[in-house]
Amino acid sequence: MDKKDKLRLYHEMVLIRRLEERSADLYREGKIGGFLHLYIGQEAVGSGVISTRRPEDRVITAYRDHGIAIACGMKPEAVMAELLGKDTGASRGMGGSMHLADVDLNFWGGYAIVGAHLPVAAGMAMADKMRGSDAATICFFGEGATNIGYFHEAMNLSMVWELPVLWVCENNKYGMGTEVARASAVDEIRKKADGYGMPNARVDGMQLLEVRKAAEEALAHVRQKGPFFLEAVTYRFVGHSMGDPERYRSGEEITKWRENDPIGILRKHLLEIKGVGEKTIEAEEARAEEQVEEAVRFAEESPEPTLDTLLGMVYAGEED
Amino acid sequence: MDKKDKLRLYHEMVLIRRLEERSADLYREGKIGGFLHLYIGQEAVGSGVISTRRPEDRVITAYRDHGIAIACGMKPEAVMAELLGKDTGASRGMGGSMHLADVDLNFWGGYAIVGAHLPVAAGMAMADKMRGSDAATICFFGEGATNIGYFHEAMNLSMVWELPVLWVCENNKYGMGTEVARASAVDEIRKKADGYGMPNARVDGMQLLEVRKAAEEALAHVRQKGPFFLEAVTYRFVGHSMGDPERYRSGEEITKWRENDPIGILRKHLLEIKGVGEKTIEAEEARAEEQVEEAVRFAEESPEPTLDTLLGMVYAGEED
Amino acid sequence: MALKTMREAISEALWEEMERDERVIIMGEEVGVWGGTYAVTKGFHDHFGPERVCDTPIAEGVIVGAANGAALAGLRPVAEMMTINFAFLAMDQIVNHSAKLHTMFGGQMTVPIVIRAVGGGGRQLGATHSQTPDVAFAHFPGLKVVSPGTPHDAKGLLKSAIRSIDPVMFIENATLYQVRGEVPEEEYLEPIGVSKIQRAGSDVTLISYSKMLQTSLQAAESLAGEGIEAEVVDLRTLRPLDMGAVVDSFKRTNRAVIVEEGWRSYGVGAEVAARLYEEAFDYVDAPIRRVAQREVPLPYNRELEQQMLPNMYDVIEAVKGVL
Amino acid sequence: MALKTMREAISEALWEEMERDERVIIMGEEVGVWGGTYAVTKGFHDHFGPERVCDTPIAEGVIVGAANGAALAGLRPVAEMMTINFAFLAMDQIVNHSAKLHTMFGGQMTVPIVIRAVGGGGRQLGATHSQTPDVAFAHFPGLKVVSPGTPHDAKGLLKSAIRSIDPVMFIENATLYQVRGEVPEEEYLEPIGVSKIQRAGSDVTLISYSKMLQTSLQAAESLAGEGIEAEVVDLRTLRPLDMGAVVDSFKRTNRAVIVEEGWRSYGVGAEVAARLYEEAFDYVDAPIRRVAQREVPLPYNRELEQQMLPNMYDVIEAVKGVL
Ligand SMILES: Cc1ncc(C[n+]2csc(CCOP(=O)(O)OP(=O)(O)O)c2C)c(N)n1
Ligand SMILES: Cc1ncc(C[n+]2csc(CCOP(=O)(O)OP(=O)(O)O)c2C)c(N)n1
Ligand SMILES: [Mg+2]
Ligand SMILES: [Mg+2]
Repeated sequence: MDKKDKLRLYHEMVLIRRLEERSADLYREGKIGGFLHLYIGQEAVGSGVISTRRPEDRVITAYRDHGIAIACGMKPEAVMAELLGKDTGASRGMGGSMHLADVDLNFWGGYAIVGAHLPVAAGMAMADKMRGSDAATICFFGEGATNIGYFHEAMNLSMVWELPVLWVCENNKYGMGTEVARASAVDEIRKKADGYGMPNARVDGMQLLEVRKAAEEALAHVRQKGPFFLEAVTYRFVGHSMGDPERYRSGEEITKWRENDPIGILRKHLLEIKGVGEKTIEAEEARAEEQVEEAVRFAEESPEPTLDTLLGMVYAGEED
Repeated sequence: MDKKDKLRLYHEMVLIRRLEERSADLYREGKIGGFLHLYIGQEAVGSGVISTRRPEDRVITAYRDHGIAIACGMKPEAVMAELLGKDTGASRGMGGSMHLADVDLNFWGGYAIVGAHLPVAAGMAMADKMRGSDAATICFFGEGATNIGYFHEAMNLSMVWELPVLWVCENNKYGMGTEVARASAVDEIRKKADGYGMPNARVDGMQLLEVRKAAEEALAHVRQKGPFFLEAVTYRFVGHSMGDPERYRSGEEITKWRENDPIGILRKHLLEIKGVGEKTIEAEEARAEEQVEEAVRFAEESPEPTLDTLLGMVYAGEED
Repeated sequence: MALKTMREAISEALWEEMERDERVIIMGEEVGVWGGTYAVTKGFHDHFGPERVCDTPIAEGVIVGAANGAALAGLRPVAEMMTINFAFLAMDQIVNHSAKLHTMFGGQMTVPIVIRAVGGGGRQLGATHSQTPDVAFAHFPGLKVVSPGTPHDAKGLLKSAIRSIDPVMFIENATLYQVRGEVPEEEYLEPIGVSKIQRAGSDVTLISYSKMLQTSLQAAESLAGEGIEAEVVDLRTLRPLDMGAVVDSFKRTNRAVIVEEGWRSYGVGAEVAARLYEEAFDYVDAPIRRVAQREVPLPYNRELEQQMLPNMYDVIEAVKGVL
Repeated sequence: MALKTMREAISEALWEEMERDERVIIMGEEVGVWGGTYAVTKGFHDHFGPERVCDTPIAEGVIVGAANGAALAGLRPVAEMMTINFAFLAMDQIVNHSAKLHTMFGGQMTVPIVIRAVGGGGRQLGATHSQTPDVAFAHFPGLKVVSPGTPHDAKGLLKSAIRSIDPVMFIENATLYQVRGEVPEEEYLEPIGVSKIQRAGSDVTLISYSKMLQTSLQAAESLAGEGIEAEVVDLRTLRPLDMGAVVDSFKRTNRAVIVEEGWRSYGVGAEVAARLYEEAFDYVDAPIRRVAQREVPLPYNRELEQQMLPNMYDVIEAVKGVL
């Protein structure tokens, strides 16, 4: 990857971070409702993996979807407008934070039922395979989702049918307040893939460049042979969603992980590159901040969806 | 195991075989309705495993439950009466072939929804563990059931909570008409247990003595440490249920497996024991046949359950 | 017109749509090599191949889930639940996903899936395998729920369901597969969401669907022998429910009996009755009656099971009660 | 009597029953260390220990399934579905197992389980997290379905549910947790399957339950200001449905409005209306009306979501329509 690409990804991660910090404020102000799950701390996983995809590769994830959306190319305006429930939002104000999607970007959404999108991912991959396309489907999910039946059924089916899916488990150690060992028979989630004879790897999810490398190799396998399981070890620096009392983990633990900030790590790496200085980086950071402010302005000025829009959207139509 | 015990188990397997052959006749005569899934060919698995249990150990299985019921000590009368839908049947004519149970024998039934009894087994084991009892729960299921979400959720929970469950997978190669490799990512089902870090073993399910040995070791582990996964490789000599066209497998395959008849194998072994001759064995066989005839007579003469019995059985009562 | 069984009609609909549109695929347990547990897809596997007639593991969640995904990605999957009793294992995919994705993502994606599921009691299959829980699916907006009562409608409605870009749950009844009826040779479609008068009459309106349509038609024949002419209206679609023909008929007969195979409480009949009162209150000459299943988990015992299920005599008795 | 919130009332019921009977255990996601996502089981983990307050993996099927097994084996599990929307993932265990095992095995085993599930809309949680699909569970015989509308009833009914040897689905509403009401200091039980008049009145009968009971009571207060006295009947239990108080009241008022939070079609109101006509036909002075949720997957947008949900003004308007 050249300097330019690295800077682009740095900018992307900062944009995600700022966007989410801003949305947390808006949530506290009561402008955003429902649940708001932040990706803060995990940015390198989404940005790293998605930076290796081709446009025809599909992406799907769970409710913690802002970062994935941005990495897929969604405009901050569309994200912010959706958070504010506006008609200009990615899902026209119908979905909210947990249900961002943009079909044109091949980003198939944000799913709020834990594990439910894994079978959906398998089905999308099946369709691509049937068509003879060599597109892959990239499916993100938390380690907590690997204990539900859906995970098993989707993993098994993807192997039996040799479907082109890259399963990306974002192991951030907790599913809400439950530490991985209290909910999962194995700590190292990749071991679950062994039970299906599925090739797998584990990567430091805080290191964008390592994530990228692992994802590149994994996707090559997926296109040639079928499913691959990639576990990215990461951490969410903030609560599960807004208002999490966080009684289940210590401040020291959080501090320790924060020292491993994926943005900080990449920043340091960038500074070691010839021709990249504080200034270049700060310019990217400033640009991200402006974009977020612009997105908020856009969202606030956007119209609300109308009743007719909603009522006309319950069914798609009669026949085709 | 001494001679007497071996003869007892031989008798038990013959009894199961004859009972099922007779029930197939009654099905063709229209005296038995619904689905009828025969255990023919798999007897050594149920008899072998259950012969090692203590009375306080619970047993639970799927719809292919006649052999398991008999091995748990259910009287052929109660089985046959249930098949005929009579009030004297194990489940008072409410359950039929798929739903035999006798709580007093610690046999918790026959379950017709594939995989659904695995979580139930985990829960029973949890109750025993909480009480400080060292009873184990023995849960039988087909290899086809290992692809459903329930399997995964129950396996995982049993490890996380270290529940005293012996998981017994009867791998008879097919789930209805689907060969194991067309439905499961791994052929050797025991490998699935590795994904949970669960100790496991694979045994020839046609050899009663080997099944017994494996089950004894497995149960010892279960009582001391928690779940164990035992795969018994077996085969059903007849269709999935009555009326199976059996287009999915060849006559040669069936013939080959029939040469491995678990009853024939044990018979041969018995004849090698000093003091056991054809006569002793034939006496056991004749006794089994008589018991079956007696059971049929009993069932046919038994009364039907009444409407009031049924209506009084929808709820158990108000409070306790 | 040729007389065909319901099984043949459904099979033909699937076959024709697969020939017509290569995006149509079938997924389910034993749909391929076995030819369908009810022999509905016999011959499909050989003709269309395993890529389009996909035998799946026993895992209802991923059957509907993957079909949802395939539908999002542009295929037209027909996902089969071997019986509707197993559809509870896919309930989340059906009601939280098939039914909601279109609205929830602001209309940008469609889920053109058909979920075929066969239900019904009366075959001594015990409590978990004999249900007619159609209403539990019909309650959810976003889903369309169709349940035909004749071979003619089964074929025309299934073809419409497959072409529909909305998710459709298509509910069959196992004891209807042998029923024969006229099925046109030429291609035709029946519209989803339109109820239909299946027998004309002026004394009372019998409202039913699926198997109970046949039972109602038999009851009507028998009543005709006594000089009572029942009009029989077939709902055909449970969601969206079309009260058109029902209300029309009722305004002429002023008396109605609603017949369904499922349990009475919170059943289909409750909604139809409530709507009839709402939409034709001034035409009610006698309390509307409901005929339905007795509220028990169905027993294995043949005689008792039959007693729990609604039959022609129950319908006749109810009709006499409203006259 | 002390004023307590619904949350406190439910929490107290659980606490008291756990103190009273060591067979009572709680299983579910985040019920332990976290203290319950709605803080209902706060403090339980420390007091009763992780053996009796069991944090589970995210796996609703095995939560209810294992609770079923534990119940068969003699415990009194209270299985918590973090929200009722996730109960669809346990639908098979609930309707095919909790509800049926007792009958299916000829009465030899009982399943004394309580499944607590919280539902309701209005919090901008989007289509999959805002449902009130109570009727989809109430349809199944073998299950008891309870859904209280006041702190008093919540406590008394939950205690009865825990002591019941039959399976009980106990449905709460998230926006009710802060509602306050009188709760006696001394121990008491409320009977399952008995509806109750929560406000006396003679002009019209308002029939509802859970959150809509509160909405109905507010509407009744407002109507009283206009001289209209509404009697408010609380169903409290959906299965078995007790029409006693409903019919009594209706025979006095001759006019009724049924109010529910869930979708209208195939909803609770349909059954109550159908039964009222069946049981009190001669007392009907005006068509019975239903107030319910508009039939859409609920949107995230605050304003639109509110428009889809039934509110006090809808109730008032419906009442005026039947007078
Ligand atoms: C089926 C289901 N059960 C429970 C929930 C509630 N819930 C939402 S997120 C969550 C934790 C998921 O943890 P994990 O998969 O590790 O993802 P993370 O939040 O850590 O990104 C839970 C229990 C849900 N949304 N769906
Ligand atoms: C959830 C569910 N799906 C489908 C079925 C229909 N069905 C009954 S038995 C069976 C095959 C099960 O195979 P396996 O677990 O290998 O057991 P075996 O019959 O070989 O003993 C199927 C698909 C069912 N009963 N339950
Ligand atoms: Mg996590
Ligand atoms: Mg098998």
